[in-house]
Amino acid sequence: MSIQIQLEKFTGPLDLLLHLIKSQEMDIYDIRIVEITEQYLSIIDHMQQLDLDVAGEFLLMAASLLHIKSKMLLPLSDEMSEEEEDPREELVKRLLEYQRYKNVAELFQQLPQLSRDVFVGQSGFVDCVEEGEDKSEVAIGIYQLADAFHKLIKDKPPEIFHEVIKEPLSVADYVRHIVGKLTQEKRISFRELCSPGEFSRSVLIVTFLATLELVKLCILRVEQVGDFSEIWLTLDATDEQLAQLHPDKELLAYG
Amino acid sequence: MDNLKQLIEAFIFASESPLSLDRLSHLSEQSKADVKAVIAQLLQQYSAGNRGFYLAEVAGGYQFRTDAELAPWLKALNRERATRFSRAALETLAIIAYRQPATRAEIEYLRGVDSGGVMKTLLDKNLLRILGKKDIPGRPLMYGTSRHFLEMFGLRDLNDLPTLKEFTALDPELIEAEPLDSV
Amino acid sequence: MDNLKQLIEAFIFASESPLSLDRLSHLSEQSKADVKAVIAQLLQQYSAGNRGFYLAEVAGGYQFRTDAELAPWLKALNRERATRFSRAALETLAIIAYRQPATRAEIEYLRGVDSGGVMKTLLDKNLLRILGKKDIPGRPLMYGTSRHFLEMFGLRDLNDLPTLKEFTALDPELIEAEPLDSV
Repeated sequence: MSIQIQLEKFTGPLDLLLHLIKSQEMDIYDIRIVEITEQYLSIIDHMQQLDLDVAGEFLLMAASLLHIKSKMLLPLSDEMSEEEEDPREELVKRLLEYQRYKNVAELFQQLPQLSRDVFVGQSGFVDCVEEGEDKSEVAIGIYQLADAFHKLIKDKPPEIFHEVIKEPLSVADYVRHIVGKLTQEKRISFRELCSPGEFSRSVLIVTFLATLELVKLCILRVEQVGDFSEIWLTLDATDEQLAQLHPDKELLAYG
Repeated sequence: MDNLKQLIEAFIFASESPLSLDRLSHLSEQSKADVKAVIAQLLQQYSAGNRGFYLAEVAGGYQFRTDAELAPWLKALNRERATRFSRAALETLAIIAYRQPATRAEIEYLRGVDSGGVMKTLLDKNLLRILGKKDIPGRPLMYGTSRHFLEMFGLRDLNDLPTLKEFTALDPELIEAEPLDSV
Repeated sequence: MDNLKQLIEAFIFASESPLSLDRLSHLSEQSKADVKAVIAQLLQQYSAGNRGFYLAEVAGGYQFRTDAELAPWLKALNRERATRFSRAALETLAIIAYRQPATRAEIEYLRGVDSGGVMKTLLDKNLLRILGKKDIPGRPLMYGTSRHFLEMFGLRDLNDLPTLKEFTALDPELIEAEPLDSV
């Protein structure tokens, strides 16, 4: 038989096998496996000699055929022969099933197809098109949803949302913190309160704001002896005043 | 409604896709029985005499369509190109149409060949749809045909698919037991 | 051509725009006089009796049109297309489905355009819901999909949505990198 077979003409290895079976006028239920394997392999070989890409599926089928062939050649053990399966059985089932769908595919090809054989009226000229309608409408399903999302993120660099990460800092907390510290130590320097090496910039800012807040509430006294000298903080409030101090986030109006 | 027949005819004519009885009844605010009677009249009216188009029952609804025999003439009209189906695409459609819900592994086992690309094309053309995930390990996606598939091939519903001769479905256990990667 | 009337009727029906006498004569390969006689018959036929649509002479050609008096009814047809979405609505819904809880800023970052209007429409259609406020400066609203969304897409829960990995597995280019036997 002619080797001039183009693999591209076949939709897959099953399609090629069916062609070989048909052209050899074999009974699909009783495939001459040695013969068909040889032919199949020679076609694949030929393709490879021509340096053509043979798809993995065709090679996979070649391996399956060889496997079946070797099983067929093994002498049947006497006890098992009754129960043992025909090594071809699964392949035959697949071929039969595939053949049915191949026939349906041909039938589909012959059915009158929309926009090829059959046309519908154009609804564009109905006298009632709504104004401002989005014309690029799409039918929607799970696939369309996944597809739309995939297309959107494919074009975008990954995740650069300008999200502001909120640190767990609040001016109110620092007001309490400073008052607590001053209750213990009576007097501390502003530098000590802020010791910049240890705190992040946002901590410094919140500490500063809290200090200003306490000054505004007339609870804190700030003293400085001369320009650029140490700033000293002392509490200037009665215990009663301190007890009433309930710094509230909303009230202080800082985030 | 004075003239229900006129209205139903206009609805079907003006709609982009086939209109079901339910939908027509809802749109016309008339009982399904009344609408059905009118449709029967229309079906008869359009089948009598050589008309340029007829009232077709398709995809669970009604739609005016031209006769397939006029296709050679109508192709000359400047219209969008018809979808051309490759054999691979038709095979894949055939398998999914008859076996839905079908997983990709089932389709590839039956076809003996990778089908991801073909399936994507069919999904893009809205002929397939994803039906959800199958309740088996790995939860693979399940695929089925869409309404547009019925419209494309002029089928009323899936029962309208031609019955397969000597169709004995492959043992589903075989498919489960022999996924592609182990063949 | 045996039945010119049938053919002319089909041409006018299937054409996107009005067809002139010249064009119809050319398409049907018949003389203008013959085509004109047939059109006269069709005009008469469609004007007699209450039809849902009629043959209109418009823009130098012929076209089937619905009666203007039916417009109030037919408007409902356009409004009711429940399963059709604009590209903008689909994109927005997709982002929220996959990204929820999502803020408007995130959606607009991905789409690159203002999405307030689309989001309002989706909220009105009960496909989205507000999940609360995000704990970041400005406390923007967070959006998610609704139960109605799940029903509409036939999903049991959000896990039923295909993951992006599953989705891209259909892409032929990715498949080539991973031959079938190694999957």
